[in-house]
Amino acid sequence: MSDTSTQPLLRIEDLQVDFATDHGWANVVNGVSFDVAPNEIVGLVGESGSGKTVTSLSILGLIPQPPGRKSGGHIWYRDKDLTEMPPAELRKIRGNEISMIFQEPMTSLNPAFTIGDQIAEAYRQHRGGKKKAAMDRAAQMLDLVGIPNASRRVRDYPHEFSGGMRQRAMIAMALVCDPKLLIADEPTTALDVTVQAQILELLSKLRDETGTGIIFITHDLGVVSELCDKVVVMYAGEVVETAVGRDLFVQPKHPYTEGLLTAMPQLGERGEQLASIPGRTPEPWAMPGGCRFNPRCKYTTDVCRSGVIPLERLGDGRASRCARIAELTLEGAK
Amino acid sequence: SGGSSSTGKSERKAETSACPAYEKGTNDPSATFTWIYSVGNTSFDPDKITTNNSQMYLYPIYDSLVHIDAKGNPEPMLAKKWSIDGKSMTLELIPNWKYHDGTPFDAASVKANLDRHRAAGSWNEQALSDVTNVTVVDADTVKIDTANGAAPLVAVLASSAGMMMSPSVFDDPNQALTPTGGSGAFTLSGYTPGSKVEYTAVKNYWSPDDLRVAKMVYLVSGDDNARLNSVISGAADTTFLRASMYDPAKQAGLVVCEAPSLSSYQIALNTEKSEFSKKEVRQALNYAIDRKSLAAVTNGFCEPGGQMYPESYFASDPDLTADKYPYDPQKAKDLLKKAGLTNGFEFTMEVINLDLYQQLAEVIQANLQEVGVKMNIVPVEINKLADDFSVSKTADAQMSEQKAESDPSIQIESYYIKGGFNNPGNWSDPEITKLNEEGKAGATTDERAKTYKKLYKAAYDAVVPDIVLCHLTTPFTMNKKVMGVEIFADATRQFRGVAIKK
Amino acid sequence: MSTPNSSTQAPLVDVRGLDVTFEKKELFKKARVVRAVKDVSFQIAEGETLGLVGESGSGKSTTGRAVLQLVPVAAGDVTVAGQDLVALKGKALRAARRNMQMIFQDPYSSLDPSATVGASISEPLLVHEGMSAKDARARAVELLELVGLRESHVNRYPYEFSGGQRQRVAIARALALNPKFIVCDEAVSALDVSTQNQVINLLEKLRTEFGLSYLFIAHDLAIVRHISHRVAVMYLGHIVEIGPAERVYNDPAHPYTQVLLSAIPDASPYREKSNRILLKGELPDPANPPSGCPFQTRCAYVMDICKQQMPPMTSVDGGGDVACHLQTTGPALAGSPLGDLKPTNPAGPVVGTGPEDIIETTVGAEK
Amino acid sequence: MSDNNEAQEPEIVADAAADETSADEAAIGAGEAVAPQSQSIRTIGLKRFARRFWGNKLAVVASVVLLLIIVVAVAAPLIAPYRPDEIDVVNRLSGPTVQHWLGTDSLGRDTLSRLMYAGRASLAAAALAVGIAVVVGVPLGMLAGYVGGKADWLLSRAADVLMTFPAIVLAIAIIAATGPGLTTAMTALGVVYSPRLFRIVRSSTLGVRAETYIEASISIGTPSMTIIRKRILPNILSPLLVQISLLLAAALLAEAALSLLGLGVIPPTPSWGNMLGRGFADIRSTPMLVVYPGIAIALATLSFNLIGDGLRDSFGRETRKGDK
Amino acid sequence: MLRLFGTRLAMTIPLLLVVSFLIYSLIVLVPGDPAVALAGQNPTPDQIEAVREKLGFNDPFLLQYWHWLTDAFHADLGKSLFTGEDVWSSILSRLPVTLSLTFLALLLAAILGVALGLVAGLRPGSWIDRLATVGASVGVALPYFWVGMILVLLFAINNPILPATSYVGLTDNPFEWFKHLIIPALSLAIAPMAVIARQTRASVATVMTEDYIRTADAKGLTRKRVIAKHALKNAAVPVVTVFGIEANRLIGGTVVIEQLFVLPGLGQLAYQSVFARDFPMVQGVLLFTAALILLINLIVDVSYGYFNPRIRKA
Ligand SMILES: Nc1ncnc2c1ncn2[C@@H]1O[C@H](COP(=O)(O)OP(=O)(O)OP(=O)(O)O)[C@@H](O)[C@H]1O
Ligand SMILES: Nc1ncnc2c1ncn2[C@@H]1O[C@H](COP(=O)(O)OP(=O)(O)OP(=O)(O)O)[C@@H](O)[C@H]1O
Ligand SMILES: [Mg+2]
Ligand SMILES: [Mg+2]
Ligand code: NI
Repeated sequence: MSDTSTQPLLRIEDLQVDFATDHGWANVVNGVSFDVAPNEIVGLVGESGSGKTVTSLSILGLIPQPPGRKSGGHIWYRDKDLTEMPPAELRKIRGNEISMIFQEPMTSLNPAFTIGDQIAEAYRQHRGGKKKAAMDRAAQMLDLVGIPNASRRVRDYPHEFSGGMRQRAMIAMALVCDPKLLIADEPTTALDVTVQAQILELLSKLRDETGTGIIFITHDLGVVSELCDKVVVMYAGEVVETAVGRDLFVQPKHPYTEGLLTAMPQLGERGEQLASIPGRTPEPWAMPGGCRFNPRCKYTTDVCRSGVIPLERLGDGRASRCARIAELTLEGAK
Repeated sequence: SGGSSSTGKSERKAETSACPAYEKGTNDPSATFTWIYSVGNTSFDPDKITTNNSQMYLYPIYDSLVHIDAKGNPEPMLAKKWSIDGKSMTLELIPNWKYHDGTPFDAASVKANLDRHRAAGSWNEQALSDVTNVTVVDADTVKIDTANGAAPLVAVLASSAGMMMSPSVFDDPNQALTPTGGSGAFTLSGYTPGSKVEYTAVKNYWSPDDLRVAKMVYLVSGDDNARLNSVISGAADTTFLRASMYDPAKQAGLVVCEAPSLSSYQIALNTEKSEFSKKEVRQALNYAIDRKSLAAVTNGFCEPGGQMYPESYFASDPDLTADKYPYDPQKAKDLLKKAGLTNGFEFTMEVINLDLYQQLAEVIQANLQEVGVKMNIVPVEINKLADDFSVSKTADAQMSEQKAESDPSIQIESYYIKGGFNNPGNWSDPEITKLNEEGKAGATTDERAKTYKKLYKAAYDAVVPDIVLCHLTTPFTMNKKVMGVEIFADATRQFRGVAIKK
Repeated sequence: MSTPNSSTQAPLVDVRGLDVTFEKKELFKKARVVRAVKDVSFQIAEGETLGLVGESGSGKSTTGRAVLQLVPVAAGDVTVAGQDLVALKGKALRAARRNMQMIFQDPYSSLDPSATVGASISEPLLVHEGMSAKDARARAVELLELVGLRESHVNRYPYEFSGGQRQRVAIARALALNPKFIVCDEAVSALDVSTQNQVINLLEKLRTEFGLSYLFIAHDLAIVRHISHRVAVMYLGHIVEIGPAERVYNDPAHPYTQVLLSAIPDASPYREKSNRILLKGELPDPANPPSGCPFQTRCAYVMDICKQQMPPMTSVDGGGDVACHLQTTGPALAGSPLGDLKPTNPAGPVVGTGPEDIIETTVGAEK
Repeated sequence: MSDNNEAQEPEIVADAAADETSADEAAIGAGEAVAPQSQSIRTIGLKRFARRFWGNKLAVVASVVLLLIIVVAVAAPLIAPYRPDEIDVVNRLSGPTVQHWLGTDSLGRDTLSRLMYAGRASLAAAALAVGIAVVVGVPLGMLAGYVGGKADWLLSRAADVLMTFPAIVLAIAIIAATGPGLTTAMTALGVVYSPRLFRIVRSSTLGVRAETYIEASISIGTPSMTIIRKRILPNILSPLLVQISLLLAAALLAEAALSLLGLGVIPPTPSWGNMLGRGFADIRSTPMLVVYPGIAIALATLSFNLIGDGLRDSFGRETRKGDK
Repeated sequence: MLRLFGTRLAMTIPLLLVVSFLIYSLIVLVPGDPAVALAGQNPTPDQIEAVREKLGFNDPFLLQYWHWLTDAFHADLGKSLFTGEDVWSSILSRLPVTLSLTFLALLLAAILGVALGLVAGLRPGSWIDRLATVGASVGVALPYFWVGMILVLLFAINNPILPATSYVGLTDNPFEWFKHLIIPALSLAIAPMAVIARQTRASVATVMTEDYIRTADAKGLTRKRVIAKHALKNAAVPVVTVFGIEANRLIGGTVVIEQLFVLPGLGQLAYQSVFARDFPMVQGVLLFTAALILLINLIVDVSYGYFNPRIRKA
């Protein structure tokens, strides 16, 4: 396992992001903090709309503005604050030292250019050199991510690739400049389990071989459990729990995490009642006071309904944003 | 420019003001004269043209046997003399002239031309239909025999029917676009159909006094504004004006001159249709129309009229002025009542789909409405107008501009005689029919004038199914260098003898 | 717990030798024929749920739609409640539709956005029962309550509902005519886990209450395991394995089933991590399928015969059938558990080193 | 399992209740009271539409302007100071005077009155043309889009052929064949525009046809005609209405162009187009005769366009992000 | 690309045939008889009949069409009934005028439209965007012929700095050519310019929110490169589509504009010959126009292949 005591590669500090909506400014990321060390895979989980993508986009300053805005916090890459960096400098880091893989493999590649061109482009942007050399590099990268016949397929257009191949091409593009940090936003959600397995394998091999730090975003706890060194659980724009290794699955420290874990269907018996968390994630412009999870939480008492509930450190790299965590014993995965 | 300048409007009267005359010795013989007109040519072969206007493009190339001057008087041309003897006419030709292709101009070639002109399918067939025989008397003399009288021939021979073309190119279809067998002062040196015709003067023209420029260019532009602009900007020397361009031309400091023409606006009625067979109805219409308003709409370029031609023309009755039909709605109503149409009636009039005609029609429509007659206006294009009124005979009435024919008899036959092209109702009056024959046989102009005076009186009495509204005057405009332009009463646009100041 | 009554009488749904082809015509080119479903046979008893799993593009949806005669059937027989559907046309077919309904994957596009949910639920009632609008509405309210929504929802438009609620509306519509058989095509795939569970629970409850049969199509194997009595695995238009859920999950007989199962990530901190088998390459082009066994190009145990002959369906110990040469002609392998086999494919899967090859690795184990 | 049923009920209700608030909020906007249950479906749908349309100020202003134009045109006989054909040749081509606020034309008719009356012909002409296009294009478009196959192929090719001519050229050719006049000119335009509507309807129908809810209706056994009427038509209505309003604008321009050439509305009936044509002849002396009708056309066209844009924006389907 | 061109061309030819039949029948079946006009001012029925016979109007309709079509293949579209001009050569002689006019107008529309749309689309919601959007709405609504009239009023009558009418050949005098065409071209260009600006704005604004733009940004490309390479090519398809539609409409507009500005172009020829019932001329011009528009459509279609590689295969 990676050594987390060294200086982190990336440190997110109290990140705040708002979006303009019909209902005014809505706070969609609220005080998110966590860090990523080299050679570490950090899993970022949560239901749809919990702010995972927005958090990850903030790192590279890719929040669409308007309607979004960063209203607070810092993102330290090594000793530089990415949020304060002039755009030109930030562009030198993007795709070079920090790169990103997006959720939708179908739409994240430009349909008008060949795969090779799009990979080579990133390489030439940061490393310069002849087009030919960059194309060779692109073919090499495609080969690395397991596309057969890579030197021929660099000339293909995205629509000539299947979903899994496109996602691999995206990975190739992200890796072409040997980044120090890779942000993978649900890279497998749209894919079949068999293809997902291939990609997970690829990422973990990559970490092992190059020591790249990875932020892996997903809503599938199974994937997190298999891949990640550290887990950050988000709910309604806030980090509600963090944990190292598989501790989270043995004993969650937040009712929301418990809800997620117990709701996972098991490969066991058929026909049992499946558990679920009632209700839905609140709309960002109508966040409940107190604990944001309180309307859906079965342990809610009055303490949960008002005031600010802090993310409390519990030792062992664990933290929880639950006012009653001291009194509760929560159920983990089966 | 303000809106007030043209509001002199109805006060303006048609007038005659001559264009600057040629001043001897002041011209530049190497100059180019440029004329700009509204429609283009249809052929350069006098027998193949399809519109009257096309003749304009032929005059520079082909000389005719007779020339009709601007006022309508015959003058010698390729025939230096002629005599009329009842039904035949003898012409004496000019000597020593050659067609442009070198073929000599002689009596044989004149006979060949006349025979070709009157052959079936020629544009001139109708005009020469009375001719029965052409004989070569000697090398310089030709005799023409007619069935009904040779008098009308004089004018006819001044039109395309009298134009002379080299017999050696008779069968060449290219003459339509590139004429080489002309007999006139110019040869064609450039042609862009629909937009530009270029003429170059011939060497040693037989009548050097009538040739004072080296080149002539005829431009074509259908837009009034455009033509005026061309003259203002110097792209052209001369153009004719429509009413609305008169003031702007004056304001631009151009020379403006004006002369009466033989053209008139008129409404032809199909007596088989609607209520037009009744004389009272026709009379009522004449009284119901306010001719002064119409004249005002034309800005004073159309003088109210009461007969086929203006009183100044030899074929007219000087007593029949527009005052014979004063604007009198009450009288019109009474006449309609007399015809048993107390509640009026309804008919449809086709008009040429040009703006001015429609405006006139609208005024007439308003006039007729006052006496209880409902007139519907259907604008159609000029070709269809003839088709509907004269051939398929579906139209009740039509309003158009009647342009002068070479001889009054042609127009009379068309409107007043049974079977006439513009008489779809086959209306007729025995007196008019008789006088028409008489007019065609008249030996001299004076003699004929008397006959026609009677004829038009008869036409007034019988109330012919052809309501003459007004007689047009033609204004021209030109820059100050142009000399010797004449405005031809018969609306042929001829520029014989035109000159440009040095 | 109620069990489906099987074997005693004729199955409710009987599909035999089903073939579906799609033809794509192009100018100046030979028409591209895609045999999306090939020689598929299965039966579903009254009250039984058959799970249908497989990779994207393997023909699951097409099978479901063909059973309901929503796509033209090229060959084969489909009998539902004793009625041969393939022979039916026009009005008779429309009448037969009351016995069978469908719930679709996308809860957003399966409801008419410009009609109220009440109108959507009433549609089958108006078409088949000839009910008056008022009665249909009353029945729609009953149905809404049955699926856990309320009367006040009846006049709302779909956009006013969450995904889970919409799926309930779709279920209410499917139930309107008291059908015997429902095809659920990825009915819960688009939902968050928690909502997905609620819908699954509802489907189970309705099945036991009304004795419904389901053809449950999904790619989430855990969910299929949870809801199905029997499971069929599709690959490239073929059913490669079918059998009781218990047996298929615990003791897969087809190498492909084995791959699928091994690929499921598991969050449980208590279970042993199984060896993950990675699949090589892509699903072959269905317009240009490989010869012999459809899985032959990616199979770890491929033999010569696999490249030539389509393996026949043979029955497996523990119930069900499988189409795999390993179970018949494989070198003394018939019947033995797949897990004990050593991969034989010398060309790729085992020996290869690049990630494009199948690598057998231990994933997620403690490092 | 039956034992668990009891436990399940409250859970579902809780879910539904939680949804209720947010659903209502999306429907009528935060701050507004929750709609009473008795409120009809239409009002909720219309309300959302109205709220969005109202928010589009340009479209609202355009609607008011258009309404004004229509009212003036309809009420012209009541409010116009003169009859449109009241000729007064003596006072022709006058500038603005106390009697004639906008002056007179070449026959001395009151320009203001004529502008008012002209609205009738121009608007009626546009409506007629688009009406014909709708009658021809919409059913055929739905048929082609829904049935597909040979019928679609044939109809689409026919549309291609018609689209090969610029609208005005084809209209001129048709008018040359049938003669000018409001009805023939607008029939010609209607024919020319029908392929445009056909295409939009066809492609919208194809889009809707591919939606799962159509397959759902088919799977229910709903007859095709019912599906077309009750499922397809309401769902293609928004692009259709948008297209119609844009087409009305185009028809208004085309009417003007044709009348300008003397092929449309026949004088003395005034239309903005033929007024423009007449005015151009007198542009040197009375330029305002060109200016007024042009402004009228531009204003009406602009209104139709802006309303079309407004409709497009307001019809857009309500989507709720982050709501899977 | 070549293959795509071939396929599309093959689809165009039958279309052109159908179009030719439509043109031929439309015009010949038109009531009204050119023979009447051709027979002279005051003709007899016999003369009219003779003209009819000579022109072959008495042949069976399909035979007439067949003769016309086969001749058309040899670039022989017949001769004008009235001027005797060869139809093909009149078309060719008038083509430069119409081409100059359309080309200049389209160029103006494309350059200004795209530039305006781009500026607006890159800053959605900004004041320049709102200005451009409102401007485009107004531009679309302005009747082009009216714009022409007003321009004439402003620049030819009130301040006579530009000629109001007529045409000067490009080769004769390029400066005069431009001076004579600028007003008509500008009148024709306003609406398409507005439409193109609107479309460009919309597609640029949409494309800029696409995932692949985010990808390009995430690669660290410069803003200029992201726009110039990734955004523009994708935004181009709908712009090219409206460009095609507008080109078609603009060619229609030339009929009115050429009439108004007295430009001796194809539009004027078409208009005049329609009303003269000069069948061969009308047929020739319509066929030529249809072919021209099909050609534009073809180019637009094929250019999709460049902008969107997906289509290349189809
Ligand atoms: N461009 C945007 N405009 C407005 N709101 C946005 C935008 N992008 C995201 N949001 C809002 O921000 C919140 C967080 O969204 P985000 O995409 O980060 O969620 P997520 O956790 O990535 O969800 P998913 O699992 O669906 O990807 C949501 O409420 C979403 O509606
Ligand atoms: N309407 C159609 N026309 C042409 N081909 C089709 C059509 N529908 C499906 N196919 C093809 O048939 C094959 C099977 O598709 P199908 O939708 O049944 O797969 P699936 O297993 O449901 O996949 P998914 O998990 O992605 O829903 C695919 O190759 C698909 O491309
Ligand atoms: Mg996300
Ligand atoms: Mg499917
Ligand atoms: Ni039970």
